[in-house]
Amino acid sequence: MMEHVPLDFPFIAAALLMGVSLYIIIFKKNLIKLIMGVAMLAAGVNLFLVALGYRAGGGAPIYTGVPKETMVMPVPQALTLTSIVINVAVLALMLTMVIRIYRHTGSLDSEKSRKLKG
Amino acid sequence: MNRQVAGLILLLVLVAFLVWGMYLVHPFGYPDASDMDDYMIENSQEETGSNNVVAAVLFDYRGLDTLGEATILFTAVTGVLLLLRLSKRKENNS
Amino acid sequence: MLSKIVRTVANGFIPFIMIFGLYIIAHGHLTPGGGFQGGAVVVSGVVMLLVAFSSQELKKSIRERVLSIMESSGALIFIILAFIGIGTVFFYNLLVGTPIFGNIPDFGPNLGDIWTGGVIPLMNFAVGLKVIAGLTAVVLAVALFSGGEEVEE
Amino acid sequence: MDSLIYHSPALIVALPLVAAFAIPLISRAGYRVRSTFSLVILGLVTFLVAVLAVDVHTVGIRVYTFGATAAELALPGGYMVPVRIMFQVDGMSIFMGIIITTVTLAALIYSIHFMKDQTGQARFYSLMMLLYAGMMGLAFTGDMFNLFVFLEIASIAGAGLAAYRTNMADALEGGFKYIVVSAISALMVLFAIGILYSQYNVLSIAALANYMQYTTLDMIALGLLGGAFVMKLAGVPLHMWAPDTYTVAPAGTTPMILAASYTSMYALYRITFTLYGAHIDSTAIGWIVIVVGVLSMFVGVMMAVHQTDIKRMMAYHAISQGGYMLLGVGVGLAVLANPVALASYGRDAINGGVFHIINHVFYKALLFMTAEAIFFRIGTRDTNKMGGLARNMKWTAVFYIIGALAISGIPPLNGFASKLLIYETVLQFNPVLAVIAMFVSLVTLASFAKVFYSAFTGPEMPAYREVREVPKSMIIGMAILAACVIFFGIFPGLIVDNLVAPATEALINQAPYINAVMGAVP
Repeated sequence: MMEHVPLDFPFIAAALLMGVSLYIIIFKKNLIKLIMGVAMLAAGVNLFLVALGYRAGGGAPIYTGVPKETMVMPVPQALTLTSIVINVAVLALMLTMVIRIYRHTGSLDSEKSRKLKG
Repeated sequence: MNRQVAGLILLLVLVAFLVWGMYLVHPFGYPDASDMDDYMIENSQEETGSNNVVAAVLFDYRGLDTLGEATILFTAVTGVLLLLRLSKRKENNS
Repeated sequence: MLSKIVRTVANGFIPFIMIFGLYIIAHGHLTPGGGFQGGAVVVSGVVMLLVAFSSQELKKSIRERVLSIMESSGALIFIILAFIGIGTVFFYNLLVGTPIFGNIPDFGPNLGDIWTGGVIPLMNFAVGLKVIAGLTAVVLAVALFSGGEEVEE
Repeated sequence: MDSLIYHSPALIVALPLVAAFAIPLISRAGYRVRSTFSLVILGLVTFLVAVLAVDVHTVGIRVYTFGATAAELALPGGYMVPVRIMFQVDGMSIFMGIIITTVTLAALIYSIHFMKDQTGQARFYSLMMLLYAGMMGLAFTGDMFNLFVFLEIASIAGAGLAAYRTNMADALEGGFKYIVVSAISALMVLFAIGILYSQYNVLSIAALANYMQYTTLDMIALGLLGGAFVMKLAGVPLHMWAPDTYTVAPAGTTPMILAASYTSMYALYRITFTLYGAHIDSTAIGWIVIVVGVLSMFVGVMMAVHQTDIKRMMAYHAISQGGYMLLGVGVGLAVLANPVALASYGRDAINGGVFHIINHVFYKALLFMTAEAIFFRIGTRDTNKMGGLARNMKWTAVFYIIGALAISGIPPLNGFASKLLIYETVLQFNPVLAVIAMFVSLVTLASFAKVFYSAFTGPEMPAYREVREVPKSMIIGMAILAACVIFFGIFPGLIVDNLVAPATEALINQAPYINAVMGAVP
């Protein structure tokens, strides 16, 4: 407990991912880049979630070969799985809409179409 | 220009929140509490017969979440196919 | 459509990808994996076919109607499996202790027995069916649409 | 019957899901079978909601633990924390359930004729059922992560429906905006859930509330959750998606997306009152809610006045009316820690804010439906191009008048009842706020009167001489809502005592919600 560094690597990585994705979401005008920003935000949150459940020296929570004393927490893994699938679904729908928008306006720039500002 | 400044302020506030939150979260590998997870590790074999505790959590303890997840996938597929549908027969009022 | 080498290799690999995906689905309650992951593996095989062959060609062998039925029935099987426990409570794992996937494993670390888990393996199959059909439909629809065609209702 | 009530929380969410999954299969049998099937399932669910409402109001909070050996068994075998997902239905949840179910029923009936000649009907109905199931799950769930899941179901289904008219670029953009906003806010919620989980290792709202210590991390989580839900309910600094999305959503789905926004408002209240409850500095949080409310009221109505697109105008009014709800509840929240003020006007302020949700959803749904009825017949939403429609669309004009008078707070319609409650109580709290609220109401009346004159009265436009009244099912859908609007306006006391007061009690008093799960365990 004492020897831990105040910020640990997985949390730093999650914060970096989320910070970069927030930058993308706020400043980038290209719709595909916006979607990439959302995907990265999701990746950051998922990394954060799954890192919460780690116990030092633990293994996968599966009884086929691992004793229960050294298992990491299973719930964050289940939550992350759910969240990953949810994000796949969201991204699929977003990309479909962008394809359709591109067919209509011929542009991926959110500034060009009047309503997509903000 | 105004938008850029507002965006920058928003970004800085959010990132400050983020870093602050990450600083306060428990150290990596040493969770504060694990009552719920310990229960699942202890009892998953007995209650669900599944060796894989994550599978037991997904389909038994938190089965409704997985149903919701499957539903979301179904929703997204339905939405995608709805949006890419044949639009030859245009809406009658456009 | 890519070159003949790519097509031949893709054809050769497809059975292995499918079997690996189905293995992941079937062993969801014993090893890492499950319906979603296995389904995604199978669909990755479909995507490989899509890259190797053209979407029009793939459309001939995969009927959209069949995909729609598969997806709906996968989702329905899942929710019906949740419903069978309603004698007790919705989502109750009724099959533990019965002959169908009902064996109770040895407590503690063990080698694993496929006939365990109650409704969990069945739900994994239902979800796998749903994911395979759903993601294939999405991938195919987007490919066809970007190829200039629109999807039938 | 007992076992029906016992399982009703699960069935209310599961049956629409079954319907949604089955509709693509059933649709092969044709248009009539599909409509009947959807209506039958929704009728069944409406019955279950009614039964459950009676049960919750007489017996009290109902807990349904999924997968346990008994539904009330939230704590497995005397263990100290809840492990499984549970639904907790209290006065506030069932209040939202009644709103959502009524609006969905009206919207479904309305859509039957509206959709008759459209493409992609099977998937449209499927998404409607999914949106309904998502909202109901959001209202009933007692688990944070489950709340996130249902939030996403409602968002994705809503976005798919909003973008339904794929031949119009506007529609796609509205849908895209909605899904981006939803995705970002849902990820914020997920991050907050992670923070809460990291500290207490539980996900049940009741258990979290029980262990809540209000550390700095909890404050960050509250900020994230609050920001996310304000974004989803279109509170003013984060409202930019709402006009676009409401404007383009087809037919009966605009009211449903509107209801989805207020389900997010419910989630916001559930978080602030039940999850954080006694721990937060309620005066400060209350003032934040009040400021967001007043801003929404003012900015919304100011933006609405000069709109020429009828649905866009209504969408801005929806933002403005959302401000009233936040104002009422915010005043109640600000005096939550002060028992004297709470008893004298705080409780009534929350009553007003909560009552305004049901009133607003009903009359705004009615207004959106009349706007869609006009669009259905003449193919434009531009008020400048309309004129003399009252001659040929009498029912639509009548329903529009009812809705417009209700939203402007004219007695004896329901908008007056809840607005009066809000004015009276806010006046005691801070007179300036009450004056702003009344001013906004006046502007609302002016704006709707303007549209009425330009659209329905005036000389008959030659182009619209052949316009006919909308089909019967659309009139029935609107009539259901209009009847509710009038009924709630004539008997506000009945509604407040029987529906709103239990909801307010459930918000103010978090102990029953926690005890229903944690029981005797301290």
